[in-house]
Amino acid sequence: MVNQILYWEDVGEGTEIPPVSLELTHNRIIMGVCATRDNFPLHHDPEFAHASGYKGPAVAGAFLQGFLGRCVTDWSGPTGKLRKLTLPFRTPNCQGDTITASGKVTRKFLENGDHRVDCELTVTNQDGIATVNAQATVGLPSRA
Amino acid sequence: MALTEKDLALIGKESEPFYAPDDVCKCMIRHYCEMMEDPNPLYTDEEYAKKSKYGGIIAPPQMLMVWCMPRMWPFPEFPWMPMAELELPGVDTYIATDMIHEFYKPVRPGDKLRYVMKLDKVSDLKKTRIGEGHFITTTQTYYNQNDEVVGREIRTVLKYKPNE
Amino acid sequence: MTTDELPPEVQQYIGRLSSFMEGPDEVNKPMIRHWCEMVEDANPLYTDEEYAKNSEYGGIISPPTMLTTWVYPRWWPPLPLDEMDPAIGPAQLDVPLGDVPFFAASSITGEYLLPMRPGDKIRYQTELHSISPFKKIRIGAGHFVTTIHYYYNQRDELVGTTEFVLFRYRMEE
Amino acid sequence: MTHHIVYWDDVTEGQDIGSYSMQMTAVKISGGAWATRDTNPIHHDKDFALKAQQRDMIVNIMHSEGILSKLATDWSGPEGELKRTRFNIEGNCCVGDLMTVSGNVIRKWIGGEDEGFLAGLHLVELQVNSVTPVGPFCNAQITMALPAKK
Repeated sequence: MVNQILYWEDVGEGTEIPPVSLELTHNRIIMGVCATRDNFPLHHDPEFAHASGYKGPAVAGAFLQGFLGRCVTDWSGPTGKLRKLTLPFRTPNCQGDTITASGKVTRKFLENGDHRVDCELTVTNQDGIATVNAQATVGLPSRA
Repeated sequence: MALTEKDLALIGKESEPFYAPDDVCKCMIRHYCEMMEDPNPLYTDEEYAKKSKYGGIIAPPQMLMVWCMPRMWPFPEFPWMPMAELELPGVDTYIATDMIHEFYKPVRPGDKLRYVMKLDKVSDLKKTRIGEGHFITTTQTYYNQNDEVVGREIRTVLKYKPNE
Repeated sequence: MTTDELPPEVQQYIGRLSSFMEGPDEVNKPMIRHWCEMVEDANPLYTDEEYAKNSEYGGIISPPTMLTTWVYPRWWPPLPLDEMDPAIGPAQLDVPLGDVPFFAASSITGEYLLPMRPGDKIRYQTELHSISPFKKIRIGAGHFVTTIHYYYNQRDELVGTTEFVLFRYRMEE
Repeated sequence: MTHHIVYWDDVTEGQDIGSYSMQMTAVKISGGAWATRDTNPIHHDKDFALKAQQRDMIVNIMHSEGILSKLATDWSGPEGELKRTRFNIEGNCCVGDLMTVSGNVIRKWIGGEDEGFLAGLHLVELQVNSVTPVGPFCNAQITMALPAKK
């Protein structure tokens, strides 16, 4: 279980967010379509994906949001609150890839009394290529 | 090969209950109807269903099995069932051949379903088009949270050794 | 289209708001659970009743990142054309930007303001937020078109926003 | 929206209940497997399906049953109640196949005292068959209770 509480005071700039990995099997690709409800053919149809220049079906933005959201709260525990997530699209994450998300804290600040951190999150594939460089803002509980 | 002593002793035994991972819900009914292209208003049209004899949305009766499919992650621990203990030497591949469903009570959003599976019979080794095997007949009895039997599924599967 | 000034027929699109589109399903526990299966998310706020009940939320909440999922249009029956609002989605492609036949998703940003709980009905509205001046980037030259979805619950509370940036471009030698 | 009602009194044995076709695509088949929560890779993984001696990914059993039952209730209207289905698989239905489902009424009767939960109901039994261009796919005998005129 990921029920630990991570306090704002216990993190600093540079604190690492441990990696989480998923294998993008065909199974998970289809699971992603059904769970996100995004049925655009690029996300499940190998022929459509090939014709669009991809090596296979690529996961949707919503899938990556879910994956990065998980990466953050696996680290922060359930008392951490994802406030903002920016996800620039770069390299597609396709069927057959194994993707790993990890990150680090880049800034620690207070906003309207809320204790927050900004984080940089990176998704890399099995070839070591960074496919997504995302930014997240997370609210953490304070000991104060 | 014939049935073993252990196989024969399992006939007539019941499994522990299998619980549905989700309550019956309108969203899964709707997603099912999307894939089947089933427009029956009892399943998805609140207005219509409210005025019907059911007084509200019901699940397609044929969704019985769907509710109790095991979750995909984290991998569930399966309850004991007699079928898993069958030895049936020499056969290793399953194929479903026949399935009977009986529907007794409407299943509604919010219901919590479970079933128990009984091993009814196992045939002697038989020759079929695809290989030699045993026909295994089981009955799954589905209950709701009020312990009412809502339906039953009688299933025959062939466990066989595929032809070379 | 080589100056930074957008012509008036393009500018009139900026700020345009669509009507509301309601999600086909209420927020619900089975879809939350299926989402967690997808990314193997064990956060107990999403699936552990006991834990969630004793948390500050008092019960299960949806992963905030599920915002877009709650409002995806149904898959069947096909939506009648007159129920579709032309200002949604295609708006980004409708804007008369000249010879920019290609498009590529550039980024998506979610802001998560309030928890969504089982039973909530989520609807959204899209604003065509901005259109950049003509720019050259690695893949070609064109305009960034930014739309923002605003998501509300049944109490008219803004639960979150997603900002979607689309690059409409042409190839450059 | 109004929906048609088929009364038991108006049904005759042998009567045609119409037909329905569905083009089976990879999405339809794997989506059907997911809507029924069936994770067997034979329904979503082409390589696995080929290894299992199939032509391609195959439609799963709950999906097939859903489509056959749909024809029955499309015909009867929502007043008709599904009571019992007997479902047999004869072949398979793969990606690219056009599945065509058709059926007719094979029996009409009032449930007897010895028929348990069917006793006293106005019943019809339907034979519903599903075929693909390759051959028969599956069939079902579906027992339905219909409303009767006074």
